[in-house]
Amino acid sequence: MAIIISEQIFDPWKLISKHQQQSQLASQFGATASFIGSMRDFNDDHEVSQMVLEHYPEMTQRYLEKLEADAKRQWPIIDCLIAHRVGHINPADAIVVIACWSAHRRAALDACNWLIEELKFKAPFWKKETRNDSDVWVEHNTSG
Amino acid sequence: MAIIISEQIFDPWKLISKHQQQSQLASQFGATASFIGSMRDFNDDHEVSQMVLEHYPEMTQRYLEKLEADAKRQWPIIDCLIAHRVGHINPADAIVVIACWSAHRRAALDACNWLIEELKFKAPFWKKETRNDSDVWVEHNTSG
Amino acid sequence: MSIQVKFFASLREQIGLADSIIEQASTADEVWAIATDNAERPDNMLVAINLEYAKLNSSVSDGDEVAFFPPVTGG
Amino acid sequence: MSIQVKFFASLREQIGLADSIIEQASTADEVWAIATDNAERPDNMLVAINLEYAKLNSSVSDGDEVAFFPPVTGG
Repeated sequence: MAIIISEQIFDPWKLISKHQQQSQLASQFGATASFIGSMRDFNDDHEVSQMVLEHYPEMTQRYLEKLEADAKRQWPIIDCLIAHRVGHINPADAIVVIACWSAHRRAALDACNWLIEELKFKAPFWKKETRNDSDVWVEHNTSG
Repeated sequence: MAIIISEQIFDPWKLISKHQQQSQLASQFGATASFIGSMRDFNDDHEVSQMVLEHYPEMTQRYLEKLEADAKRQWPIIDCLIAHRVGHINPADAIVVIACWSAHRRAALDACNWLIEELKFKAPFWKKETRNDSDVWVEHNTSG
Repeated sequence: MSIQVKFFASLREQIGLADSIIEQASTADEVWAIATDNAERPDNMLVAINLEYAKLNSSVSDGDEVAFFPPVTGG
Repeated sequence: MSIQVKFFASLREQIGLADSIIEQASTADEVWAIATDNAERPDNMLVAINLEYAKLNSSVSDGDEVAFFPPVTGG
């Protein structure tokens, strides 16, 4: 179980791969489900050239830990990784990474799905997009 | 859209990462959902030391292409990758990789979920496990 | 008339045959009967004609490829 | 009594204040009124007390940290 909050750009696939290697749980899990949210260069019909992600550091860490613990109570997951960028973000950068490992597929898939929904609607992060020359706070997430 | 059927071991994360780089769609997609099925060293309370995956080559290729086309009809996915191992497989090896890319999360998550269920119950692959010294055909997949 | 017949996995081992060619049949069920010398049909057996899932009573034509196999277990 | 107050994102910019300390309040709503000099409360504003989601009428105690922020948009 790990939480990573990073101001630096990361390669989501390397992050998951590295976590999996370090956990040394290979051959115990039969299923890995992951979700990666990344920055598009347009949103709601606006071009977006960059983005700043603000957060509430102490609460973020605590909230993501709570999400992992809640997921582990609801599904038999063996391991879980949540990573989130903060600070300055450019188009194509990964913003969020969620990965869940379990013996059988249903637990990993359902936990991953639940975690991204919970994170998007409750974890204290806020996006400010640069559209043309103006900076605009994103008012709400897309419903899906 | 790609189908990979491989007798060679592959690193699932590198496979997805490489496909994503080659597709040059970064900054168009905001969501990537993936599922990886890998070989455990036990199944139904038996230790499993290795496995052989047989398939029906011409039908497999065609069936997986049909799955990708069906997924693309049902959800607005931008890209999709399905990779599957055949032949001799060892514990901890990745067996199946599914990755879906879309603008928003729901399409990628739902398509990925649908694809793994369809693949498991309809694509013509068969597992034969080596349990202790005997080779046993797996009779059915787990329901989840 | 020529029909290519294939068997896979546990069914291939039970029948003791991977491939066969038969000369005459009107349905997949008849293909089975002729190719296997009337072996018992497993309850959960699956059938494909020309790489598409079909039924035992589906009709077959000259040049078709008919495959019989057990429930799939990939992924 | 001392209560640490924080504002985030668009709310921080509207209020023009990131942090504040107030000396007396019994509910989060009162913390808001005192810290913002009775600024209007946005309809969809969220409140956290000591890093946990709370309500505007939740009571606050000495040493608490009370945060106000708009709907979250991470992920």
